[in-house]
Amino acid sequence: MTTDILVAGIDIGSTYTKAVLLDDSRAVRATAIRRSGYKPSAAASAVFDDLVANAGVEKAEITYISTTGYGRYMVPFRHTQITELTCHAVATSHHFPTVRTILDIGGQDIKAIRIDDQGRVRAFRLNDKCAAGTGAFLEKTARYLGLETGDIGPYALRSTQPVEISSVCAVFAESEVINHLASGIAPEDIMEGSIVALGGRAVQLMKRVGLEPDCALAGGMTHNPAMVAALESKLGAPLRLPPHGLGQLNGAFGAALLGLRRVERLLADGREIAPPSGEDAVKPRRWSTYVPASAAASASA
Amino acid sequence: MLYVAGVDVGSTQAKAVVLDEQAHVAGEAILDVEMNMSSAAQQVFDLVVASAGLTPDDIAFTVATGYGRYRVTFGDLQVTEISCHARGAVAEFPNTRTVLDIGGQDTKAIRIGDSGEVVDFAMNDKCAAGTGRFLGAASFALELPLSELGPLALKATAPVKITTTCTVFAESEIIGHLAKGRRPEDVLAGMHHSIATRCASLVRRVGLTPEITFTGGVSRNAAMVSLLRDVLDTPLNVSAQGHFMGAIGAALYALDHARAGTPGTRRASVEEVAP
Amino acid sequence: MAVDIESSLTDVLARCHELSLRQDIGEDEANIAIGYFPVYFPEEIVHAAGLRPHALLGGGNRIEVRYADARIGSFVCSICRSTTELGLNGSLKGLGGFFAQPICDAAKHMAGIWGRNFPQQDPQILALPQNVNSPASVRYVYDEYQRLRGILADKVGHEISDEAIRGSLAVYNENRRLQRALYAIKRDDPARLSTVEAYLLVRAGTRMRREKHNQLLREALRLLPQRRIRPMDKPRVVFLGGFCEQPPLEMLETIEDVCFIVDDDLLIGQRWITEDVPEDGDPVWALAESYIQRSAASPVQYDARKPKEDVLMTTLREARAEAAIISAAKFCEPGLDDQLALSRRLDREKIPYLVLEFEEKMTSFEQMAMQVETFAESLLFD
Amino acid sequence: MAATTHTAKAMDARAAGQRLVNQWLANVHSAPERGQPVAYVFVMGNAVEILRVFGFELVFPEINSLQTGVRKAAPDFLAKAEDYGFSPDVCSYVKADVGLMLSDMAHPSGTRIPRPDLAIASSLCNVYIKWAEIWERHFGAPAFVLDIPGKRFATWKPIPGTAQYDADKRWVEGQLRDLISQCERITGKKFDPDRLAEVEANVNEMVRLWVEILTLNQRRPAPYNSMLDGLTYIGVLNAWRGTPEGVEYMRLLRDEVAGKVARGEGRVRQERFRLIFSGTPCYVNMRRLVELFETHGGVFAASDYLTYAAGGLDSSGLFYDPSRPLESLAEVTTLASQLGLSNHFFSHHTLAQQVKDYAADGIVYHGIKSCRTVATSMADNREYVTTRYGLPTLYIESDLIDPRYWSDAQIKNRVDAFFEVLEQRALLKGGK
Ligand SMILES: Nc1ncnc2c1ncn2[C@@H]1O[C@H](COP(=O)(O)OP(=O)(O)O)[C@@H](O)[C@H]1O
Ligand SMILES: Nc1ncnc2c1ncn2[C@@H]1O[C@H](COP(=O)(O)OP(=O)(O)O)[C@@H](O)[C@H]1O
Ligand code: SF4
Ligand code: SF4
Ligand code: SF4
Repeated sequence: MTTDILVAGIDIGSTYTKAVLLDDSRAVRATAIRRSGYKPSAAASAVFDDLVANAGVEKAEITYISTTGYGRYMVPFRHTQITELTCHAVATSHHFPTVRTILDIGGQDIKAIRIDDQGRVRAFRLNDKCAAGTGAFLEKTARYLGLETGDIGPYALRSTQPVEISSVCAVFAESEVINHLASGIAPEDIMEGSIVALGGRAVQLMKRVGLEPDCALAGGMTHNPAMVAALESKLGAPLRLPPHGLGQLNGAFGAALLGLRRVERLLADGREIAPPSGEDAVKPRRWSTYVPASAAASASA
Repeated sequence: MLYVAGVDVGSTQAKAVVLDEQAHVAGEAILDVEMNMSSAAQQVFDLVVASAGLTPDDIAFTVATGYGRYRVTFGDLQVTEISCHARGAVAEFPNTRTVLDIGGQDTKAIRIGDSGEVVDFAMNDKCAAGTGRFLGAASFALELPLSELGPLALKATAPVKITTTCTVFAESEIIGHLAKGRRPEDVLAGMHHSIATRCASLVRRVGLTPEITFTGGVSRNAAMVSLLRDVLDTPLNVSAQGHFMGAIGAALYALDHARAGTPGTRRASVEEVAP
Repeated sequence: MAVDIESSLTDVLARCHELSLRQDIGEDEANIAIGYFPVYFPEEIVHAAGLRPHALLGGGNRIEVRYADARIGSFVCSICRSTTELGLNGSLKGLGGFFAQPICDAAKHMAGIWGRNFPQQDPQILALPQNVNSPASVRYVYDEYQRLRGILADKVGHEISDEAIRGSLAVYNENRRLQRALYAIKRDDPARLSTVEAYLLVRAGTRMRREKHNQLLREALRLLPQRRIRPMDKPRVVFLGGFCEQPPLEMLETIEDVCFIVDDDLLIGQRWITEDVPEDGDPVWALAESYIQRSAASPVQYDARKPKEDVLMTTLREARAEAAIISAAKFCEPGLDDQLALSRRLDREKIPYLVLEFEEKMTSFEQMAMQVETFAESLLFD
Repeated sequence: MAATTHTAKAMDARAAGQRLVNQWLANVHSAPERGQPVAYVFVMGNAVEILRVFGFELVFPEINSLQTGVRKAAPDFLAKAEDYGFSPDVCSYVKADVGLMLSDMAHPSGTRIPRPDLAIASSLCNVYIKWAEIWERHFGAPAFVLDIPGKRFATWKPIPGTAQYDADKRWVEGQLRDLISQCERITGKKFDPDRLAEVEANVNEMVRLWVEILTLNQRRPAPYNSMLDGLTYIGVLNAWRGTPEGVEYMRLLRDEVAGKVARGEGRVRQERFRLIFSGTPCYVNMRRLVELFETHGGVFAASDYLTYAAGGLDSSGLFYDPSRPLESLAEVTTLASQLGLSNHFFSHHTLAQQVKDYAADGIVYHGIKSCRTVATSMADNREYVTTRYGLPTLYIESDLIDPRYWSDAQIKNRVDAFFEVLEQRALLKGGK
């Protein structure tokens, strides 16, 4: 099997930017991850640099680059962009053809995706308006309890009697946490309580896309064993997690897979792979941002 | 000499004042509510009594108010913040017809009648958007003390538009704006504007009758005062004691009772009220 | 030459766009404006009275809501809120009449709100029936239209003659024919006329005399066939959910970046009557009968003859669409109920669809773009 | 509540009511066995009189839904409906009912609710119609939409003999005739006008007694709490409307209430404030809510809900003329809508009148997030009533049956403050 095709998938998330390099046997050649910070394009270049360095190849050897995540349009050196929902669907279905429902709990949103046996997205829902239903909710509790993100899971696993967190606002939940602490409840029970509360909301979202087994979890939350356990108990069924630590890289992996498919199609059709076309194609006129001549005139007057 | 106390146990800070028979402030104290409301209440009470140079036994009557009023184990009577802020505001500005109280975790608008009585009120206490906590997020993200937020915001020249309403996400939005090179004062001004418009709509809910008195912890914030003036398009009374208005109102109620010699009727046990 | 066509079209559309941004009722005509809340209103009768029908279409996403939040529950759709705001902030103070219809419970309250705050505008409910399947219904609609006719006659100080109404029927019949022609282009050749453009063209009719609007549509229909277009490969979809509260233009643009919308229910009230209203006989009866017998469908009109699912299937087939976007305004109970029913049917028929919720006041479309792109990807990556 | 006193007589009405409710549920349960046709109807605008003529057993889906709340079983049902895809913003009654459908109609009361042979949805709440569409899809049962034109504006007055009055009546009568033919088809029975006259006479008697009972609460102290006792009364009133049993119950109840008034017994031991409740109850926490008010000596003397949920007949004392039963049914149905039920949308005048009639000290508005029929313009209404009449009012928000929207601390805070307002006013007026 020749390996002269290398495809990179870059997932620019709200919290982390992730990258995966695949060859044409669909084997992972390298991965990279960094905090997104507030310059997504810079994070993307840095992660890309890491990726080629980790793979020990030159940038020029990369055949194709596809981006995903909320920053997918902010990467000028991409060939194409795909949404993270499509990427999660493709990647998960690649690992587990029987999966029909995927959950992705991110730092600032939650997504539930229902897919068909071909890995096509059939339905999805997201929640991103109120922090009470996102990873930020856990991070807030953790911060109050003096925990690092990576410690949340192992710590909560020690809980024996998770406490109920009833607030519907992440901010008020903080006062609730304080009250619980004051009344002597063990911090791990509070942490686990938050996980259970968030898990409940997540499962609700999964049901709202018409939950069908098997279920899979993707994204950074795959690192949190307590969350996985809470979700499994709420679902009453096991959750599939992407193998080889690819959980958080799932979106990037999917982007790379789709990029590879595109390359294969182009080559099969005997077509050239055009150079990266970072700038958007010319869009039709946007009436929504159209400034009437009269208004423009009066503004300058 | 007769002394009374008002203790306002809020979500973020516990405030207390001692008044003498002439309703002059004889002592005041403020404390962050950390873990335990009951102990914060006790501490702030001890502090205020000491600051007035008295002992707890000198206090003839104590009224507790605020979110944690039922957690005050030693008070004689509980009165809601609504009545207390109204009472305090009217005592200092007798022509007050509308009170706006922005606290740490909720916001209240109160309409006052011609005799200084509460006629109507509206509150936002379901979502922390548009409360002092929103500024708390800014203070955390910018690593600035609360007291410096207002003065800095006043220096803004090109306020940014804050799009999130969620207090939690506001923090990352601030950092995002800063990372894009916006100046802290402009970001802060945007935050203040966002709260001001939310509070203004609450005030309109009870009818915007002048004079308007602004109370609560956030009334110490000069930028908020000036933005509210703009947004409501009317002058605003702000007391130097604005943060203590609830406690002062409570103490005034205590004074009524102490003078009339009516006994206290502490309601509801601690357990009865969910946190 | 092609450039001239394009710039002439742009001129026409820019005019429409400007009209769509106006919040007030305009003073360019001396006639009293009669405001009506969606969905449908027998504008012909107002037109025949020489008055100006003014469709209330909400405040869009540029309005700052200052007063209405204090008057309307937080769980009520945006169009009710922004319309109340337009009332309270004075934009609608020139209205000489206000009508709401029993399309939903929130809309009925609009008559109450108007009654308490703007009694001088003579706010009313035009009680169009929810039962259109009874043999008695045409007569009832007729009676209610006669009531309207009487109210308007009082306003202008003279009777409204049958002749005048017949004249208006002719104008509106032409208007609806032109709208149908516009929609035919959208369906047969979607690259030639975008949905935003068609929408702006139709919407302009609510802000000008119908005769003028007919002229405008004729002009657009003359130019469109000559327009130079670039063929594009985008999935063909039907868009539903714009029958009452209007989605922001940005939302339609976001969808059209990746899909062709080949049919929709935007401003459905403007072409509620689907065939010409007979111009002979009693014109009010003809109008009433058309309402019952020759009309479109929406989530706010019960009609045992037209289950919404079947209507959608027919629309999809006739528009040769491969998928549907089923949207609803946030807090719009009728829309949300139908959204579910329709998606269940689409599931059963294995027709791909996307569920979207929108608000008139939305300003951020990133999430929506992601949803729409994903949807298009799922249609394209087959 | 400790403040309540019950006499032996009171137990009678209560026990009788309980017995009737149980019997009704048992009848509903066994209707299919007995081959009795079943109709689903709503409390506002339901043409029950006609259904009685044809011997339908009545199912009130609103009562089924509220009972899931009373029995603390609502969360499961609501979750089922939301999982099925219903938006959280949809009316919770609808969602609870969908939950019931998804639970094979096994109601927490132990009743298995039979499927409908006919469903009547009036236009008084548009959600009724959307709800009936759901039944059409689920049960394949025909829905009959009964369009009853309401008030066209706040001061609308239906005047018999006018062309307008005739138009509306003609429309309703036409639909009732359609309904009758539909019932004839379903049951295979012929319409019997004499039977209709009989049912109407019973309804008349029930309404007469009901108006008396409502009026008795104008006395001080109020003998019962509209939002607790009153809710039980209307349950029986709806389920047994037009029957001899219903008449009997109302008479027993009237006597009991009249007895209390004669003895000067009040619902609360020390009545300090008389209040009007506007909006729908929160069935999950009604007891708690009433307790929050009664600890301060506040009693709900009246509520517009009692009018809405009793079908609007008490408004202006509407009575049938059994000598021309069908025509009169059309007339009264129209009038009940125009004088009573459509006040949802224009309630400021009615509320002001109730405040006068019941010598009330204030109005409590209870807004329901998912019920736009009741709550859309409550805030505007409140603004009007407060500025126009200078009345103290309180606005609280929760849900009919969804406990997630009940926040005890927040509601208690508001209620406490409201009573401080009332006390202050009482002091200023130098009374109490
Ligand atoms: N090592 C880890 N251990 C536990 N949780 C983690 C870890 N890394 C990330 N997470 C959690 O996953 C969340 C989302 O991560 P990710 O899926 O990369 O987010 P996004 O795509 O939104 O940037 C974080 O907010 C955090 O709560
Ligand atoms: N020195 C200060 N300058 C400006 N704002 C302040 C200051 N101290 C407190 N605040 C504001 O006041 C809020 C607390 O107000 P307070 O009325 O005490 O609330 P609560 O009663 O809920 O505890 C804080 O969230 C903060 O935003
Ligand atoms: S409820 Fe709390 S977490 Fe949710 S949007 Fe409001 S502030 Fe944010
Ligand atoms: S958007 Fe929906 S809820 Fe709002 S007025 Fe229109 S139909 Fe009614
Ligand atoms: S919307 Fe309100 S009135 Fe209508 S069915 Fe629901 S609860 Fe009843």
